[in-house]
Formats: sequence, C-alpha cells, structure tokens
Amino acid sequence: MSKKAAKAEVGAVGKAAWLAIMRSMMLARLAEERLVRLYHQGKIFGGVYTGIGQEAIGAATTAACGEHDLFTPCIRNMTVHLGRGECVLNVFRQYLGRATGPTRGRDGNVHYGNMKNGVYAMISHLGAMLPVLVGGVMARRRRGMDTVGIAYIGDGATSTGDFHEAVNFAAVNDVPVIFLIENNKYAYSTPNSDQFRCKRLADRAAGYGIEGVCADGNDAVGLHLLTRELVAGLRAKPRAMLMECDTLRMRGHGEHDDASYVPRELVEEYAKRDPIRAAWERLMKEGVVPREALDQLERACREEVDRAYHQALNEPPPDPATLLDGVYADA
Amino acid sequence: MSKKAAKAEVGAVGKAAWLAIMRSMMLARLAEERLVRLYHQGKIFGGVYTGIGQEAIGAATTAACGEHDLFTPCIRNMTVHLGRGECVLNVFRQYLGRATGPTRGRDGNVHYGNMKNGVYAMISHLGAMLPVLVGGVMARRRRGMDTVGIAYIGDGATSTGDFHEAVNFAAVNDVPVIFLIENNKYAYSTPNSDQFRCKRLADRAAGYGIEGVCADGNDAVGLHLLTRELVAGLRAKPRAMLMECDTLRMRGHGEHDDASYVPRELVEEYAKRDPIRAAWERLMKEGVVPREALDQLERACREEVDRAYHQALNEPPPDPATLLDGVYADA
Amino acid sequence: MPEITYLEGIRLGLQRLMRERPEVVLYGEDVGAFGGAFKVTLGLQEEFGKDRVFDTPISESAILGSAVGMATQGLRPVVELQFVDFGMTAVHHLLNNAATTHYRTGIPVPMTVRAPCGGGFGGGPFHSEELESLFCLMPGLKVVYPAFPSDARGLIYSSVMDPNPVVFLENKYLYRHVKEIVPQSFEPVPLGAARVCRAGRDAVVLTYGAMVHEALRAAEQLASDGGYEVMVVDLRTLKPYDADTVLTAVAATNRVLIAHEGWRTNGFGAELSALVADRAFHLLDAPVRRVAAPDVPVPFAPELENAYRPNADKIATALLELMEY
Amino acid sequence: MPEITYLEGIRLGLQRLMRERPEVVLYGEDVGAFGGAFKVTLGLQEEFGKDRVFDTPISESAILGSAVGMATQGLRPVVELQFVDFGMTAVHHLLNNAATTHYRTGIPVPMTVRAPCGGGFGGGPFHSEELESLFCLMPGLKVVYPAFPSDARGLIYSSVMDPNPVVFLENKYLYRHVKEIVPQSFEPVPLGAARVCRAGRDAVVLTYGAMVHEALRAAEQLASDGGYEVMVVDLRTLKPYDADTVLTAVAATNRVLIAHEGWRTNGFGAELSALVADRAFHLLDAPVRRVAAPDVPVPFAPELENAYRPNADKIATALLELMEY
Ligand SMILES: Cc1ncc(C[n+]2csc(CCOP(=O)(O)OP(=O)(O)O)c2C)c(N)n1
Ligand SMILES: Cc1ncc(C[n+]2csc(CCOP(=O)(O)OP(=O)(O)O)c2C)c(N)n1
Ligand SMILES: [Mg+2]
Ligand SMILES: [Mg+2]
Repeated sequence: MSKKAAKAEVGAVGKAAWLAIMRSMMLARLAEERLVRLYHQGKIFGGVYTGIGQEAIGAATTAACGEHDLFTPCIRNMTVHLGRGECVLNVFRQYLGRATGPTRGRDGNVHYGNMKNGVYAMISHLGAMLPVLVGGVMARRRRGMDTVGIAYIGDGATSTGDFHEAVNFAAVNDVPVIFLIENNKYAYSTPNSDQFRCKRLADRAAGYGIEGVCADGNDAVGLHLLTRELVAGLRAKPRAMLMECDTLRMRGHGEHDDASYVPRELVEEYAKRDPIRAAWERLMKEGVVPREALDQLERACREEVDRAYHQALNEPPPDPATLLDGVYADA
Repeated sequence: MSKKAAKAEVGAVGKAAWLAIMRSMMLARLAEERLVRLYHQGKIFGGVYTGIGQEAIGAATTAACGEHDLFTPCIRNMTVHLGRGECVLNVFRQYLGRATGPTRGRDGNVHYGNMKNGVYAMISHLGAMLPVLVGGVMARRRRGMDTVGIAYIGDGATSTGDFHEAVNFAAVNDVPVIFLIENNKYAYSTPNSDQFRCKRLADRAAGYGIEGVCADGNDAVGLHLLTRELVAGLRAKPRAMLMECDTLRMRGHGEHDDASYVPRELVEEYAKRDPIRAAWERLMKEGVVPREALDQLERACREEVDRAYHQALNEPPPDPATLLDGVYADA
Repeated sequence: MPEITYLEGIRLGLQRLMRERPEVVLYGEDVGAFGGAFKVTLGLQEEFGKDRVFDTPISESAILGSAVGMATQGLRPVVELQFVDFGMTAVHHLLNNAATTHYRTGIPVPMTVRAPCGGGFGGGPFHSEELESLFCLMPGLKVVYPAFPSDARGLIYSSVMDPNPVVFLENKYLYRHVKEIVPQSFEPVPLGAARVCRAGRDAVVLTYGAMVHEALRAAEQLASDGGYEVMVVDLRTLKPYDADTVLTAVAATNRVLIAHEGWRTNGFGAELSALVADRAFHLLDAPVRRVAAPDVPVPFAPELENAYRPNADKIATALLELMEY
Repeated sequence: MPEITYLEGIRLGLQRLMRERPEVVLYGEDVGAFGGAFKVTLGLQEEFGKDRVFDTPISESAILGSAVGMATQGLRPVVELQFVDFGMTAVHHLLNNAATTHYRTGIPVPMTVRAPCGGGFGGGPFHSEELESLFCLMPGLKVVYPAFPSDARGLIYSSVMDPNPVVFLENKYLYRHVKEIVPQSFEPVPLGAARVCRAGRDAVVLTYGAMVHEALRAAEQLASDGGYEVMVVDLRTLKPYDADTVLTAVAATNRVLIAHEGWRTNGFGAELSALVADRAFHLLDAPVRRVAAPDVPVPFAPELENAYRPNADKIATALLELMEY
C-alpha cells in the first residue's frame, strides 16, 4: 500500500475508532503496571502475567470485529478483554479474587472472560481454547449469526497438539477463525529456536491448506487496517487462517521471573517500538487524532485504573459458605 | 533421473536386495490373504486389518536401512515387520493369540514388534508411536549408534496432536526420522477431503522447517532407491523429514468393513498399479531378476505361509495362570 | 411392542432428541454415512443431514474442545469417541474445560460424550478399557452407564438434555447381546437414580454396565443353588451416584458385594466401598468385597481375557464367601 | 549435617543419579538453564551439559512419548511436567504406552515422570490439581508421593532406578515449606514401603503428600488436648501400595481416618478405605472416614481455597468424631 493510500485508510477508520484502540492499550498498560507494583508489594495472591509491550494486538484486532464475533484470549491479552468492552474494574476484581468479579474468586488473574462480549475465559492448558473457539463459532453460525472468531495463541503454544488439531479441524470445516500467533520470541524461558524450526510460524498455514499472513504486532495502526480486511474476507468467504504477529514479551513470563535469559539488545530493540508510543505518534502525525485528545485519554485512563483498583479493594471476597455452589448447572 | 540412470541404479542395488523386497511383499500378501480367509471363516478372534495393496512401502523402505535403525509400523505394515526379519510364523502366532507369539497372546493382530529387529510394537492410539520413535532414535544415537528411524503413519493419523508434537520435537532436536505418511486416501470411512485441506500432506514439512517429499507408494523400486538416498542424507546430516506416499487401501478398514464408501473407479485405478505386480514386471524387464527366481520365490512364500499357519495353529494358547505375570519388570 | 438391542436403544434416544431438538448436533470419527464404528448412529445423517451429523478428522482434542465451544453457544453437541480408550489423548478437555466451566463462569455446558467401553470380544489392551473411575474423579462432570436397552434409550435422552457435561458410557459387549421388549414411546430416565433390578434380603450386589447382567445371573444361581436371595442394584449414573439407594440396599441386606468390569485398584468400586464403610458401617455383617478386573492391561487371547474379565461365576463365588462370613 | 528443603531433596537425588548413571537424562519445559518453573533442576544443566539436561517445546505428548522410546533403548529418562495438570493432555502415553509395554512385550520402561501437584498458594483450578488416583488406576505404573525432604531424595533415587514407569508426584506447597536435617550421604528409600511417622494406639491416619504434615499437627493437637495417641502412616508409594503396613496399623488402632489433599469421590482414599473395609473389617471399631477436598474445581481466592483444602483442623475434627463413635 502506498503511504498516501495508507494515510487515507487511517483517516477513513475515523477518530473514534482510533481513540477506542488507544484507550484499550493505555488502560491495559496502566492497569498492568499497577498490578506489577502490587505484586512486588506482596499485595497479590498468586501470580501476575502481563502483556506489556503486546497491547497493540488485542486492541487493534478486536476493534476490527463485530458484535457477534468470538474470542479466546491468552495470558497476555488484557486488551482483548478491554477491547471487547470489559471494564477495568472487573480486571482488578479478578486479580484480587473478589466475589463481585467475573469468576467470583473461583479463578484468578488472567482466567476470566465475559460471554456478553463474546470472550471466553481461558483454561491454562495451552492450546486448549482453540478448539473451543472453533466450536463456538460453528455454533453461532449454525444459529444464524455471521460470527468470525479470533484465537490468540503464543509462539510456544503452537507446539501443542491442540493447536494442530484445532487449526486442521477449522480448516476442514471452513470455520472463519483467525488463529493469531503472538510470537513474542519466548515461551517462559524457552526461545523460538528451541520451540520450532520453521522460519515463520505462518509457514504452517500451507500444511492446513489455508492462508497465512505475517504482521508487525507492535503496529496497532497497521494491524487494525489489516485485520479489518481479513475479517471482511472471512465473513465473505468463511475459512480459517493463520496470522503471525511479531512482538516481544517486555517483562518476565510472570512477575516472579526477571527474564534475565532474554538478551538485553532484543529488549532495547523492541523498547524502541513500543506499541502505544508508536500508535500515538502515527495518529498524531497523520492528523487523525489530536495530541490533546490523547493526553486527555491518558488522564482518563489513569483515573479509571485508580478508581477501579480502589473500588475492587473494598469489595468483599467470596463467602466460604458458597464453596460448593454451582459445580453443576441446575436443570 | 533419466531412464538409463535409473536402470543403472536398479542394477547397482543387486538381485539379492530386490529379491528380499519381493519376498517381504509376497509373504505379506499371501499371509494377509490367508488371514482374510480365516476371518471370514470365523477362525480369527478379534479383527483382521491388512495392508493389501500397500506392501511396497514397508518392504522398500526397510530394505534401505541398516542394522541399528528403528521403526514404528502401523496397522498396514506387515512388510515392515517382515522386511526387518520377523518370521511369518510369529505373525500367525500373534493373530491366533499363541503363548509362543511376540506378545504371548496378550495383544492381538497387528500389535506386535520385535526389538531385535528395531521394530516397536504399536499401541492403537493413532500418532502415539511417533514420539516413541523419536525418543528411541535419540537414545540410540546418544549411545553411539548411527540410528535413523522411520515412523509409518496414515493420512488420518496426521490429524492427531501427537503427529504434530512428534514432528516438531524431532525437527527442533535434529533427530533423523522419516515421518512416512501412507496416504491411502481413507481413514476408516473418512476420505482425505474430510481429513485435511492441504493438497499434499508433505506440504506440512515447511511448517516444521524440514524437507518434505512425495513418492509413489505403489512403486517399490522407485521407493527403495529414493529411501536409500534419503537415509544416507539423514545419516550424513541428522534431521527430521516428511515423506508422503501415494497409495490406496485395497480392502476395508478391517475385514468387518466392506468399504462400499470407496468409489469403484478409484479401486480399479489402483488395482492396475498393484505394487507386487509392478515391481515384478519392472525387475524382469530391466533384467535384474529373472522370472524363474520370482516364480520360485512365490512358491517358497506360499509354502512358508502354509507351514507357518499350521504350525501356529498347533501351538498352545497362553495359560490363564500367567495372567498376572509381568505387569511390572523385576528390579 | 418392539424388541430392541442396547445399541438400538441409544440410537432411538438420539433420533428422538434430534427430532425434537434442533440444537442437538452429533459428530465424531466416522459417525456420518458410515454410522460409526459400531453403527450406533446409522441412518441419522440420512435423516438429519450433514449439517447436524458429521464426520471429523482423527482429533479427539478438537472433538471434545469444540463441543465445549458449541455447548456454550446454544447447541447441544453429542460427540462420539470411537473407543473410550482414545479419549485419553484429550482428558484435559473433560477435566478442565468442560467440567469446570459452570463453576468458574456460570455458563452451562450441555454436551454429551458417548464412549464405547469394555471388552469380551478380543479387543486387546487398547480397545477394551473401562475408565469410568477416571471420569468419576472430575468435579463438574456427570457419568452415566446404562445396562439395559430401555435405560440406554432413556438415559441418553436425559444426558443430552442435562445442562452439564455428561460422559455417557456404552458397553460394547452389551450393544448386541442384550435385548428388551419396550414400548414405542418412552419417558426419559432421570440421571442420578440407581435401580434395584432384583430384590433380595441376604446380600446386595452394587454394580453397573455389563456386570449387571452377570450379577443377575449369579443371583439366579445362588437362588436356585443355595436358596439365597440376592439383591442387585444397577447404579446407572456413577457421578453423581445415588447414595440413598445404595445405603437403603445395604440396610436391607447387611452384606455388600461390588462388581465391575474395570480394574480393581482405584476403580469405581473403591468409591462405593468407601461410601459403605463410612455411612453404613454399623449395618454391615461382613466385609465389603469387590469383584473387579485384576490390575493388568486387558489381554487379547480368549483364554486370558476370560480369566481377566469378571463374570457370573466369579460374582457367585464371592457372594457365597460373603454369605458364609 | 545439612538442612535441606523438600525441593532440594529432589534435586540432590537427581544430581547423585546423574553423577552415577550416565544413562540418566532429564528434560521438559524450561528445565535447562532456567531450572524449571520451581527451580528443582537448577544447576543440573550447568553440571551435566545440554546433552543430558534440555528444554523441550510445549508438547506433553512428545515429552512423555519420547521418554517411552528412550527408556526402551537403554536410557533412564526423567521428564518434568511443569504442572501435573498439564499432563492431562497426554494421559494415553502413561496409561497405554508406558504402563503396558512390559506386560505386552517384556521390555522394561525405566522412565520417571516428575509432576508438581497440589495447591495452597493461589494457583487456581489448573495449577493445583491432585491427580494421583487417576494414575493409580493404571496397571503397570508406579506412583510415588514423598512428604519429607529425606524421602524426596531417597524416593526419587529409587524411582529413577526402578525398571518401571514411575509417576513421581511432588507437592508444590512442600517444596519450600518443609525442611529436614539430613546426612550428606543417603540410602535409596525403597518403593512400595509406607512409613509410620508417628506411633499411636487410638486411631490411625492413612495419608501422604502435604497432608502428612497436617495429620501430624492434628495428632499433636489431639495428644495435647484429649490425650489421644494417633498413629500417622505416610503411604509414600501409592501404587503398588503397602497394604501390610496399612493393615498392621489398623489392627493396632481399630479406628481409621484417611486424609488426602485431592478430591473425595474416587480419590485414592477410596481405595484405601476399600482395602480396609475388605481386609480389616473385623478389626474396625468405627466407620472408615475420609478427609479430602470436596468435589469442586480448586478455587483461587484464599477464602475459598482455605475452605476447600483439608488441613490439620479438619483432620482433628474428624478424628475426634471417630474417637467418640
Ligand atoms: C499444555 C501446557 N503445558 C505447559 C504449560 C505451562 N506454561 C504456561 S505459559 C507457558 C509458556 C507459554 O509460552 P507462549 O505460548 O509463547 O506464550 P507467552 O507466555 O509467550 O505469551 C508454559 C510452558 C501450560 N500452561 N499448558
Ligand atoms: C487417537 C485415535 N483415535 C481413533 C482411533 C480409531 N481408529 C483406528 S484406525 C482409524 C483410521 C486410521 O486411518 P489412517 O491413519 O488413514 O490409517 P489407515 O487405516 O488408512 O492405514 C481410526 C479412526 C485410534 N486408533 N486412535
Ligand atoms: Mg511466547
Ligand atoms: Mg488412511
């Protein structure tokens, strides 16, 4: 795409949409930075896993989707939740194990969803949400909805059998799902070189008879434009596809991990390509969003995170007397 | 390869080697035809699963390997067992559940192996022997052997998570294993079109960063020459690879299945390319093996099958008193 | 009234469900035109179309995982494992995905996993397993195991209509070996309710699946040989199981034998025995005994499999021992 | 004599094995330079090289399956599941591949699967499971579960040297919570032998893993509060389990409580109870009771997890009830 065409497209998306994407990213960044601090202050029970540096992916892609679409986020996808309408208050409730939270304290940290938003709550088993999403999309389509799905998955999780089975199953049944691989170079401490031998994970697409694309996962603007196109394509002609997003995990696997195994140069390289700053600068430069709007947005996000945290803090934990409730759904 | 070069190569392999390949194929064909008859006479407990029409693959590829190589055959690979030195007597013992057989009646039909020959006994779970083979090859190599492995696997079994995990694991660790996909067009009643969407399963190789080749699975001569080359290559530079062999299952999934879901034309097409007849004719035509030798071989095989069956028939079944023995290996 | 086999019972239940409930879909390996490895679903694709009855790749994880996804979006998927043994490649979808979803998120998961089990026909170690106790460990799962054609029909109906994930175990030996004359129309059989198949006051056999029939035979034998009246209780649902019926039976008989086809150690019989040892200790006149398979892989040869598999004789012997305690 | 943690016990056992036995290799996700999610293998890659200690892709099937392949070719692979929960993606390799190989083919499979288990630290439903009873069902497998640093060290040694596939369960809570002063050199602790950790004549607690420590605390409490002397038996090996020690303990106390961290229904406690109800019925003065987790997914919030998880108080309460029976 020529620079001019790209610029025109960015303009066509419109200020409100870009602000929404910026909002998801900023909110997530600020919320996660807060969680990081809380963790190191010993105020979080369990672990903290962030998507710092990877915010563009969830924000840009969910914003390209529609009301009935379905999503299975992974541990680094707070922007998928926020992009689909989750409130940051629920995020803190979840982390603090509040009775008021999305899992009412039954599950922790990143293990939440909101079906109102079309977002599944993940289980930890890597790869296991992929077939779930495929089935969910199949069901909604059978019921007459024009649903498309996006399954987020790490580079490491592509080595699971579930990844393979789900992609193949979706391909055979022409289920419109984007399997979006966030290649952040590491799976816990394990680098790509110990995880797979292909150059790009998108190369796996051919083996499923589907299309595979690569994208810059730190470029929210480009990613949003691309995803709009892909989603429209999948709606027009339902089919599965692979999308590999290049990015880097900017912190440890979790906050207990100092990630000293990641070469410093790599971190520095990606620090220069921070997705929030990059999008901010581009949107300003192309004149779609004025600086004041962004400044204002950032202030609002800060306040929202602050408010959410304090509200969650004051909400009640689950009542132990409810421990046994709801193992089964009532007929 | 030019016709002339190919011919020269065929000659170079030598009469004895070709006769050995022909022998595996003929023995297997005759033994399986006998088993089919026995099944329909109600003389077999359990099922009968044959590799009729697919004999070339196991025969041609095992003959290209060396003493320390390792193999995980599947249900249609009697020629892998025979090609590695298993006697047809053991095959009948296994089918008849004899105490003298390779699993002493503890497992049936195709579930046998012989570690003396480097052949693992399969478990039924499709795909599950692939990582076993990878581990086996890694272990032998660690112990100083120059081992290469061949894992045989059906088109349907490529949809299992285990297939994916094993191929990727071998690729990452440069384990010299050929994952040999016998694409016989069906997995039980399920055709390729309901199993995967890629054109050729060998297309999956790129996604693992390894080489993938396609071959005519009904051409024992071509397959043997190709495998010699590949095995030499893997020994020189250890690495995993995919090999897809085109063939057709010429009978039902098992003898209980009339395979009426397979189009007649397809069966007729492959009937014209029967691997035993094709090899026979080519070897005669190219003058490497005289007709008399083949005629004589066939007679010998018939006798051997007959003798083996009758001997196995007269051998004892397992003693129920041994039921509990050997669940654990003794320290 | 027609006579149906166990297998036909399941098929009739599925057929009625699919006629009444557009949200029921059925899939698995070879279940479409082929009708499944055991032909349970034969004719259903023809009647209901490929949209509702379809074949899948050989991908147990994709099958079970997608069913979780469908069940949470308004469908009632019924999936078939070709053999329960092969479900072991994807246990995490049952234990972690299906079974925990309602507890974690409040979203019901009305999916049914049909799984042919058991031996007796030369299937060998990988086509004959009985794995109910493994499923019974999983909080949030229901586990159903019919023994009779009528129960097969009525229980599959209730399983599919239940808002929870149900593992519906089918005994391969019973598929064509038991027949029953049943009315054309039927009431669903409720989950969680055991059934006293035979009255008796001298002892009770707690059992399910193929062993119900063996226990009934053993009870007949004891009645005619020794004049003992042995009660037989068919659990029918293993999770959650019907503790009340079990405890009432124990109170009425004071002697308990547990019989199942699967392995002894940590088999489901252990749970039943533990229930009795805890809640009915004061009612017992004899030890609680188990007749189960020994802890060895299911052997292939008939000589070995016969020695391996529990049957009426082994149950009768154990019962006599209990009587004489 | 050094004081070591449970975690260090395992590491020391592994280190000695690797020094003595060139055929021992160790692999799994992040077990190399990183030392594993819990740092059990920290330093081993440095000492023994990447050839013997290496990282793998996230592929539980490949890990377990390849270990079967290696174990049958002269190596002794020790593989780590990052959490036992994730092993559920590849159960077929344990149940069908590893556990049946010797019975079917006569070839031993000396592999060890290390699997961190249990909760108590906010791990939630998928990082806190206790799945021993599922492994205990599998004929041909051995299942080991140490409770003390010395046993961790001595049992990992014996597990790796055993010619059979062993699932070696490690309790995450105990990793850094229990310490013990031990001699520098050690004898391997034999598999299959339970240990009486505390003598007593009034009742016995049959237990293992983290609950051994809770049972000991409960026993102390009862001793000081009520003057009861409660025996505590640590099973240590769950399959095959030490029925003799259990039955001797029952004979000496006549009252039995079983305690484990995992789910109640079909938990390993059911098997122990069934053993007692069968073989020691005549010795019992009270019902056999189980203290176990309720049948719900392991909850995350501390308020819920504390209610969920068995502990010394719950054990003490159950013991008092038994005493008063
Ligand atoms: C089946 C399975 N095996 C192991 C784990 C433990 N585990 C959790 S996250 C993780 C690394 C994931 O790496 P990747 O998929 O690249 O995602 P990232 O953390 O980089 O976003 C591992 C090994 C798991 N959750 N599931
Ligand atoms: C994991 C697993 N799922 C299902 C089965 C049942 N099953 C046995 S053979 C078979 C078809 C195999 O097809 P393919 O791999 O193409 O091999 P072929 O029989 O054609 O040689 C199926 C579904 C199995 N053995 N393992
Ligand atoms: Mg990653
Ligand atoms: Mg095939």
